[in-house]
Amino acid sequence: MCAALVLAGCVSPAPDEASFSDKAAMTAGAAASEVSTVRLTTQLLLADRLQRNYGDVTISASEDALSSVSQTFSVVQPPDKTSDAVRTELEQLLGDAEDAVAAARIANRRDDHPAMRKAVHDLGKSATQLQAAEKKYG
Amino acid sequence: MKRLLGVMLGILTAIGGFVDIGDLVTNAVVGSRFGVSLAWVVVVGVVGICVFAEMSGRVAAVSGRGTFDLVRERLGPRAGLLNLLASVAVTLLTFIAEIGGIALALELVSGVNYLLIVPFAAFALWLILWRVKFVAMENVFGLAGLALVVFAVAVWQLGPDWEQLLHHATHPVVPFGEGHPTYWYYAIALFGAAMTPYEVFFFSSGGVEEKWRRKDLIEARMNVFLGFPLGGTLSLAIMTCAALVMLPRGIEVTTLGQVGLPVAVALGKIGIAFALVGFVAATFGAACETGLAVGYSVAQFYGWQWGKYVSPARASRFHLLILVSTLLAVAVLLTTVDPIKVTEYSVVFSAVALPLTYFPILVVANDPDYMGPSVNGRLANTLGVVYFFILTVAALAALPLMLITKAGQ
Amino acid sequence: MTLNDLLGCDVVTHDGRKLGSVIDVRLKTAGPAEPVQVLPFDALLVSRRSTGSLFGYERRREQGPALFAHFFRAIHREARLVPWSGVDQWTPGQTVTLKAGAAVTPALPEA
Amino acid sequence: MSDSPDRVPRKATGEVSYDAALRLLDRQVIDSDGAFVCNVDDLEVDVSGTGPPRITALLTGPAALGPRTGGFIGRWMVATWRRLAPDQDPRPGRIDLHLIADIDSAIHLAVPRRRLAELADGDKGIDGFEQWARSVVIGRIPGARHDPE
Repeated sequence: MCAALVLAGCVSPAPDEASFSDKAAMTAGAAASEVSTVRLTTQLLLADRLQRNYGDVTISASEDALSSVSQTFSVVQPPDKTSDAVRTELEQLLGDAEDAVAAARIANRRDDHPAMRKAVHDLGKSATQLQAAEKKYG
Repeated sequence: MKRLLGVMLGILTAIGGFVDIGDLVTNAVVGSRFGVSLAWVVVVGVVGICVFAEMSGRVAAVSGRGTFDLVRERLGPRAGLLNLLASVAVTLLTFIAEIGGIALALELVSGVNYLLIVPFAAFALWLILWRVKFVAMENVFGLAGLALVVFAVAVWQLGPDWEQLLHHATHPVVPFGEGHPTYWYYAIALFGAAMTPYEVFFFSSGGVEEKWRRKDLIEARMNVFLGFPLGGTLSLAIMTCAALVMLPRGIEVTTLGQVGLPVAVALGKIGIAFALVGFVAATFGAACETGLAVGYSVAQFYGWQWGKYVSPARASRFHLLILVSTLLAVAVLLTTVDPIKVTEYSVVFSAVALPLTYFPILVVANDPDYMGPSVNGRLANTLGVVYFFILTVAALAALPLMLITKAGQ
Repeated sequence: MTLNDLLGCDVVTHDGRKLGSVIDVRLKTAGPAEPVQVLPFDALLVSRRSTGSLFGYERRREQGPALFAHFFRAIHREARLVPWSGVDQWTPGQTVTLKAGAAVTPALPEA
Repeated sequence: MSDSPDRVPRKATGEVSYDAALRLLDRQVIDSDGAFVCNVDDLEVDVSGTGPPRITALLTGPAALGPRTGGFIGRWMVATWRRLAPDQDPRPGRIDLHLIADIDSAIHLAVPRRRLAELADGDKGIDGFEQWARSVVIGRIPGARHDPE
């Protein structure tokens, strides 16, 4: 059982270009999922359809998950030049996503409606880009 | 009249008690990734748990013996011990997941980090297992667990295209972007979530504690045949909610908070309030059941006094087991292991461990020495053998699929 | 001496042929309504394998499901019943040697 | 529980023989108050006298179960128990067959469990761990002697 847990938790270094872009696609998909969660939660909070604590906990969890996804990707070794381009592009998108999520968290904690509306917009844009990246690399 | 009320109460608690952290998480994860294309597994799982629970309930009522009494009598001390170790390990894993689930649910209520809640939740749980009577415990958590009906209301409120939904459920295809191994891995996880072994240890040991007789069998069967399928409907509602709200947005469920979000979309704050009550009740109830199931299994294997109908001092070893398991669960959770991950592993390992207890029960249910005239009939045996093969295939496929898919990534 | 010293012992005929090992011991009671005082050995159940012998399929006809019954009876198709009167010598934990002409019958009663 | 009409008691089935491993070994032993006492971990065989060997007592405890479990775990079980037992040369718990009232899916004794220690010669094996768990841990927690509410 322990062996299975360890195996499942491992992220092996990508040995070739195909496997690197697979990892990139998976990372983009996972990041898009977290960004969309924060966006949905912010929308619900704006519409007063969700308890504040609940929203707060959900957003924090997504923020943590996003930063762990992004960190895991940043340590994967890109095998060649093509991969370098993919890496640069995705790192950029992940950075934008993390900024948008942080902005949403701050706006939500302050109950700052205009900032929350802006966050919903930014998060939407970030999610769309990440999803497009997932399709492109996958 | 009083009897009818008793039957009603039994069915209601069976519905509310059906869903636990494994069902909550697995159904929402699957709904968010595979839509309703795995709904059929819930149906197969619910029929399976009905077959298994009816059989072990009947064995408990007629022979007065709990599951692990029989496991040892039929497998002998050596194979029986291996079986016990495997089953208890899986039940402990589930127990840890349930306590983690309580803490996560209370985190959503209070905003306090779940790690701070774990010790208090575990203490409250232990106190209940120490002092509260079996029936009271079952009724309170079972009824409060009915709050999860809010997921069914949410599905209705979301107003899906029912015809299309039914079509997707009855003509399952693996969605774009997911591989076949992952599909089957989650099929097994869903099956394990519906048929967790502790449910049967708990159900049959409860029957022995409450001194069921043949005449009580009708009531027990009603609980099983009405309560479990209706409880399974709640599982399907959770899955459908995720399929309707999360899947189109590209959200893969990985936290308990995400499980409840579709309810907020459909019903707002009041809906979430119900969902939270349901989360806490379902996980608390299941934590009680799994904690007791650990004690039941070991005590029955060694012939120790067990049960909640005597004072703790008269079942000291049984209560010592519960105490030690609770402390162990707290220790594991405080390593900051993700309770949702623990849950995902627990349901898959449940599927692996199921045949170990299913097979001896199926044999004993046919043994006239134990059962007299109440041995399995033709239907029970046909279904019993069919499920024996399904369980075996699922158990054998589970670990290879876990390795191939890296646990469903 | 305990029962464990007998279960699993090799069972050998007087001319050294191995019949299998002891999977169970049939005990005699004084009668259905009599209190249990002592339980003398009546017969040995002997089989070449021990797998699944605690399910009882190899010695009872009426028990289902049919599929399991067939399977376990195939495993134990050479299961035999030997009356204790046919036992010559028992070395605890090792072997049971039978007398010449011990009445060895199939463990499964005739249908 | 021994008066339950639902069980299949020996007296009713008219059985005249038992298969020891199938019907007696590993069964639950229940006392005259309905409390669970132990499991049948082995059976005592008396080979003295003429006539066939006879089962004379139920044996229980790690010293009886260990050899049946076998292997490393079985040896470890017996060794641990020897170390923890208060006696110099501890023997397995022994319950004479005379004390059995009836046999159905369990073995029902004619006496309450507290009398077992007096009746069985030198027995400490039946209740040792239970007494330890009660005196060291469970009995010290408030409410241990209350029935559940």
